[in-house]
Amino acid sequence: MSRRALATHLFTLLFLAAWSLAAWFSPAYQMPGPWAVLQGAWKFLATPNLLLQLGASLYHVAAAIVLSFVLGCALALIPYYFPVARIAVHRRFGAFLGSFPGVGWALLAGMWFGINSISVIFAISAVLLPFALVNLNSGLNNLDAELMEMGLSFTRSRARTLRRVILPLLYPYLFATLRLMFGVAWKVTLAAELFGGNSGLGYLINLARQDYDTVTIFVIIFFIIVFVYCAERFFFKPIQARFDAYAKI
Amino acid sequence: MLELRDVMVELGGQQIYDHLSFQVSRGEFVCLLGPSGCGKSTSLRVMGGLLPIAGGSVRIMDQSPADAWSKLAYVFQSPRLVSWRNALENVVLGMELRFGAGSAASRRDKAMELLSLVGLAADTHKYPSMLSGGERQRVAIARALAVDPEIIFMDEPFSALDPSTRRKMRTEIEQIWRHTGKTIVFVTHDVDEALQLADRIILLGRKPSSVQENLMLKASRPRDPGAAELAAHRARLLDTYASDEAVAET
Amino acid sequence: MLELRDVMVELGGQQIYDHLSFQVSRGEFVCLLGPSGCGKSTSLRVMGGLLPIAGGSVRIMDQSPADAWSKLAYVFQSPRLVSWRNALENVVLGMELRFGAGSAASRRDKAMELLSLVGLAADTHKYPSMLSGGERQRVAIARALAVDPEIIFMDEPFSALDPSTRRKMRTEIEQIWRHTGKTIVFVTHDVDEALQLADRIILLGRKPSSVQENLMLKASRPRDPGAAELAAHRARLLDTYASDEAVAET
Amino acid sequence: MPRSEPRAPGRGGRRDRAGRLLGELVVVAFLAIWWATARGLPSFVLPGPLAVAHRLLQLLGEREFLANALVSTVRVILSVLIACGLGGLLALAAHTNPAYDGIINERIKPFLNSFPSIGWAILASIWFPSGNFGVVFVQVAILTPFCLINIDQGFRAIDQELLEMGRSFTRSAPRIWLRIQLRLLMPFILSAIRISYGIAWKIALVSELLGAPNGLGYMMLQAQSTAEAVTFLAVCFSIVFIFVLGDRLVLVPLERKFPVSR
Amino acid sequence: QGAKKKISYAYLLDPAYDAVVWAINNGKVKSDLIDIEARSLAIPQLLQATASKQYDVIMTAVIGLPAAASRGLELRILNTALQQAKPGLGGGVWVKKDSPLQKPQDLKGKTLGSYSLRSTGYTQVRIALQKKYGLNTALEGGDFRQLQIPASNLPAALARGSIDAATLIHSQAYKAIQSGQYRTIAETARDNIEMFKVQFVSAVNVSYPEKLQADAQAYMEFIRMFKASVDYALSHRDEVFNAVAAKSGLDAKFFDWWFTNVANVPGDFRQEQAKSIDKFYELSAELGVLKKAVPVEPFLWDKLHIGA
Ligand SMILES: Nc1ncnc2c1ncn2[C@@H]1O[C@H](COP(=O)(O)OP(=O)(O)OP(=O)(O)O)[C@@H](O)[C@H]1O
Ligand SMILES: Nc1ncnc2c1ncn2[C@@H]1O[C@H](COP(=O)(O)OP(=O)(O)OP(=O)(O)O)[C@@H](O)[C@H]1O
Ligand SMILES: [Mg+2]
Ligand SMILES: [Mg+2]
Repeated sequence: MSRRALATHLFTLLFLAAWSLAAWFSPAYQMPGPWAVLQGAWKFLATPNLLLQLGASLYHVAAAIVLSFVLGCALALIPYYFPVARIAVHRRFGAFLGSFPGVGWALLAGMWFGINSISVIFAISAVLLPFALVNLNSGLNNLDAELMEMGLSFTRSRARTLRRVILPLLYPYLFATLRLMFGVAWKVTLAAELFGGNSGLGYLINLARQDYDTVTIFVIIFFIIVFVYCAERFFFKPIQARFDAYAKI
Repeated sequence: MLELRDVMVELGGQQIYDHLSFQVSRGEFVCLLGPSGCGKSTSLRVMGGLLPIAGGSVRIMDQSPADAWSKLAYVFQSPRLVSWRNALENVVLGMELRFGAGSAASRRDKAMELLSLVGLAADTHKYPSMLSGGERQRVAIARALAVDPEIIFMDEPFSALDPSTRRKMRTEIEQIWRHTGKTIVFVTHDVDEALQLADRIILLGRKPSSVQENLMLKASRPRDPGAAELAAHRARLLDTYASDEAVAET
Repeated sequence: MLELRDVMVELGGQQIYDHLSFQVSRGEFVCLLGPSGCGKSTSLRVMGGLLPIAGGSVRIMDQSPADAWSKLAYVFQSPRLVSWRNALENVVLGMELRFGAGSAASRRDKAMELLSLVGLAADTHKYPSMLSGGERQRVAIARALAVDPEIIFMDEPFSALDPSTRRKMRTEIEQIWRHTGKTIVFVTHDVDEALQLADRIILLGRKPSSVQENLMLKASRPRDPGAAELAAHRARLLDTYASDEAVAET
Repeated sequence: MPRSEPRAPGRGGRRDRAGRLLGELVVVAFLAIWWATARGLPSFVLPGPLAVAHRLLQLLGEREFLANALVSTVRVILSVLIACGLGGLLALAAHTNPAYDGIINERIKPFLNSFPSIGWAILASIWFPSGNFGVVFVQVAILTPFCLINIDQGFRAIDQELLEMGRSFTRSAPRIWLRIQLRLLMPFILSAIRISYGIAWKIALVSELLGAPNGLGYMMLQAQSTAEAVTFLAVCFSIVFIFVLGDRLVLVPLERKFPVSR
Repeated sequence: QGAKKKISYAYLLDPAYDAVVWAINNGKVKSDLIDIEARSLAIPQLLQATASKQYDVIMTAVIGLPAAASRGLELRILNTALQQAKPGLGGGVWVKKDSPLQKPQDLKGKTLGSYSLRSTGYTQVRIALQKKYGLNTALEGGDFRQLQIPASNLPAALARGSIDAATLIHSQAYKAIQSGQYRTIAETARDNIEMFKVQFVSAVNVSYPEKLQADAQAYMEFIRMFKASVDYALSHRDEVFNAVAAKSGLDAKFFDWWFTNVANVPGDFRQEQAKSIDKFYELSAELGVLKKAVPVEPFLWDKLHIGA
């Protein structure tokens, strides 16, 4: 085991110990310990209805990420190819989307789409989209001019330059955007479900709070952490490693 | 075939040319010489339509540069390889950009062939950050040759090569040119290189630049660098450089 | 003064040198020649401690490269200017890095002086993206000279310069060297350049590289390129290159 | 001195004007859709733009609103600065020592990134009395992973050739750090600030959940639970304005000052 | 004597309740024993603050007491904070003016939206629908679909037709009446009073045993001041209601309507309220909202003076 791995695992143990200690000194309705949470998780997995709620949250997160990512890319490219739209897209649309509170969107979405998954997804996407827009825009602004000229010397086909030169130059930005959106999406989804949903993990948390059932809340948090960790470990990290490979001297 | 007439270029408020005019005929090998910063690279960019001009006209095979792009290829002064592809894939990239979708295998073969032509058969898997300066330059040359253009613009393509590799590359380029009848515009600082390769040498002066010399070289190929005619030309070119210098320093 | 003994370098699983050894004495002007990709740039990086070695030893003035850094300056093969500073500020950057806080005005004066020395007095305000290839290279030279190092490593510093500017730069460097007694290690592909400048020429062979030739040049300066001694050396060097080539192709 | 591209006066000017027009058109279109949706509905269901604008003006004259706005703004700015400092330090630590790299990139980062805001709110309510400290704590906890991710990305994108150039001139780490690394990181730090600034405003509501009974998030909650749709939307828009103000006055000039390339 | 003890009090974020504590906040009710620092919190905040013991006295839903106890969180009732008013208005099932729904039975197969399906208020609605109108109100597999929707979105959802009926409370119900766009198909609170002859209690003020133990005197004083504040509001209606109305942007008449028709704020604790809570727990257990019926007795502060 390398020193790095050793340190990493040691840290994990230390963290668990600290948690247990903290739980020891607080009542269960404030902070349950790791063991109670693990037991709760096991019970959770055995309950189909709860799994269904987990599925609902996953669906909301995934749909919103895909939707806002695709829309954000498309929107960011518009002013790149048609500079006329710059003010409209960034100064007006982007700035407004970027700052209008998520709960505001939830209200408007409820008006426009009714009370269902679509409006939850809409509200989350509205929050996520500006992040995609801002990140991709900075990517597009920082394209290597020399390479762009190289591309131009070989072809005037915009599609080809986009696919072979611009997109690869943007990959790090796209990737960072995806990672960012993934983090924000969870937070927003939970909040949206907590305050306005009738399905999903946020809704479960809401119910658990009414019952002073802190264990369930921690179990849900635990599941989210496990899920995000897996995504990080098996999806984002390998891609990151590939980007790093050709940047090294 | 290729014509600049009274071209005017302004960059950052500075006039690079006020009235630059010259022509290149079909199948000609033209060498462009001139002091550093006089606008040689700029003139190549103008001919390929990569830089808008403030005045005058540029025609390529009776088309505007914006229409004639598919007949051209560049070897830029800095290699401009993309960091996320290795040497081989960088060469393939040029073909992908120019021709769109197509057989990957045959392109890799072609790229392989050109990379061994430039002496990099053993380094095809290396990413640009692992290549030496001269190796990067040679990948860029292979990339341009791979799209088989009618006109090639080369901007100091051999500047980072050692004499022996350089000699070999010169011979290769000369052969390609003789066998295919391509038109080549070649920027170099090496007067001997120009004398060996060129049908015609165009020497630019200081900014705002204009053509100082337009030398036709009639010596038969392969040329002997020691030949009397070439020696005379060399003396003349170096002379012009020097006088140019003198002007600049007064 | 500067000594490599049995240096071994591996990059990306490939052995660049197995046993490279040479020395440079104080105040010497050494030119490093060799085929493209043989490891000239690598050897400069090794001498400055920028690249760890896998075996052997490197000593600089009886210190390890990690301790002797303050006596060295580099002109890299690619100019490596920072995009957010203009030419003048790029030169100042070198001094800021080496000496830390200090009088800004006097540094700007010094930078100004060196930029005019390399012929860029009129372009000090330009950002790297606005400079021509040769201009960037000259900014990098000015940046290295500005910190007044005892040892200068120059990696093909004049490769993008026209003959006249190049001649001028050569003279400048030669003068600086003669007046200050600096030690210079100079990589070039131009045999004539090496012959004109060097006290000693070290010619490296193909990978895994070793020293092929170690020529002392005793001709007095300023040198006449036509002199018989130099012509003999030139013939010899080109010969070694060629034989090296032949070996590589078999 | 930023380089200003000389623009052909006639065409550029016209394009600018067309762009501005298109921009305003987007705003008008949004208002029109809103107006159309709200038409015919009682104002406590969905108020129209006019009613909201009116309420907004009214709010701007209210002491209590201004105090709440100030409190929220200060909290947001404080949290953003602390989070960026913390994220930067963590990213730096990860890049100096492989042992830290494991701990930070494989444990702390995914943990912070995934820990729900509501979890922080709960923990903070247990650990701290309700008040500014708790709110800032929650916001910092939420923002730090975003700063960490972004600045970490910056470290990975650093041009190694330039670093080597720096090392050839000095071995003083602080100098290389100040003159080269920091400048190369600047665009990433700025984007970290920008992103966390945006998130901070969006989650102000969640962090003010712990029961710090002031701030704009609290006002929104108040308006929401009393079904004051007009006030609710007016507060939403006031947040938009404060956000845009900070963006235009601070972030955009900063980004102009440190572009990635010229 | 040193500084006065500070008692922090968190109450439900609602303009009507601002009127209740107005006298305390504005120095009309004073004490030389304690200072009350009253803060209004939204329901989620109240829940959280109850568990983390951030306030000395906190208003909490009646339905939450057994749940808290089962998790080990001990709460003790000090007094009644909200009780159904005699006329039993403001807790009905609302539909759009032109809705085909005429009576609760028409809800079969339709959708009813509520701000919180597990809340005390909604449980009371379900009790009436189940007991009086014979509807099966099970959350899963009942006669009609029940959706949880944030309070602020309810009128909009109703207007848009994504739900057929909704439970509107407090100021929302008042605005619905004022707008004339909505009507009720059942006044469930009135129905409950008719059926069970008790006025349900929906919220109580609670504290924690250890805090009460430490300074019983101070909490006695809190109860006195609270009661005094309610009395002040009811006897100085114009002064208090106008002040609160100006701040909240509501009509001052709303407060009159609310205190008369919707809710009582007793401020003390009486036998009759204990009975009403017991009844409510019993019915909730029947509906499955509580696991089992429990008496209110153990939740009462042992020093509490229980009125007749
Ligand atoms: N964007 C710009 N703004 C201002 N000046 C510029 C810009 N681009 C190029 N120049 C100037 O134009 C001149 C010509 O540049 P060019 O690159 O064509 O020179 P060159 O002849 O290729 O020189 P070299 O031999 O050094 O490569 C240079 O003096 C350069 O400083
Ligand atoms: N990171 C790396 N991984 C693998 N190979 C590398 C790496 N860096 C350099 N090399 C190889 O090491 C060899 C020496 O490189 P170096 O840059 O020293 O050559 P050079 O003598 O300066 O050549 P040139 O004259 O072309 O600049 C080259 O063949 C290059 O491909
Ligand atoms: Mg050039
Ligand atoms: Mg090299």
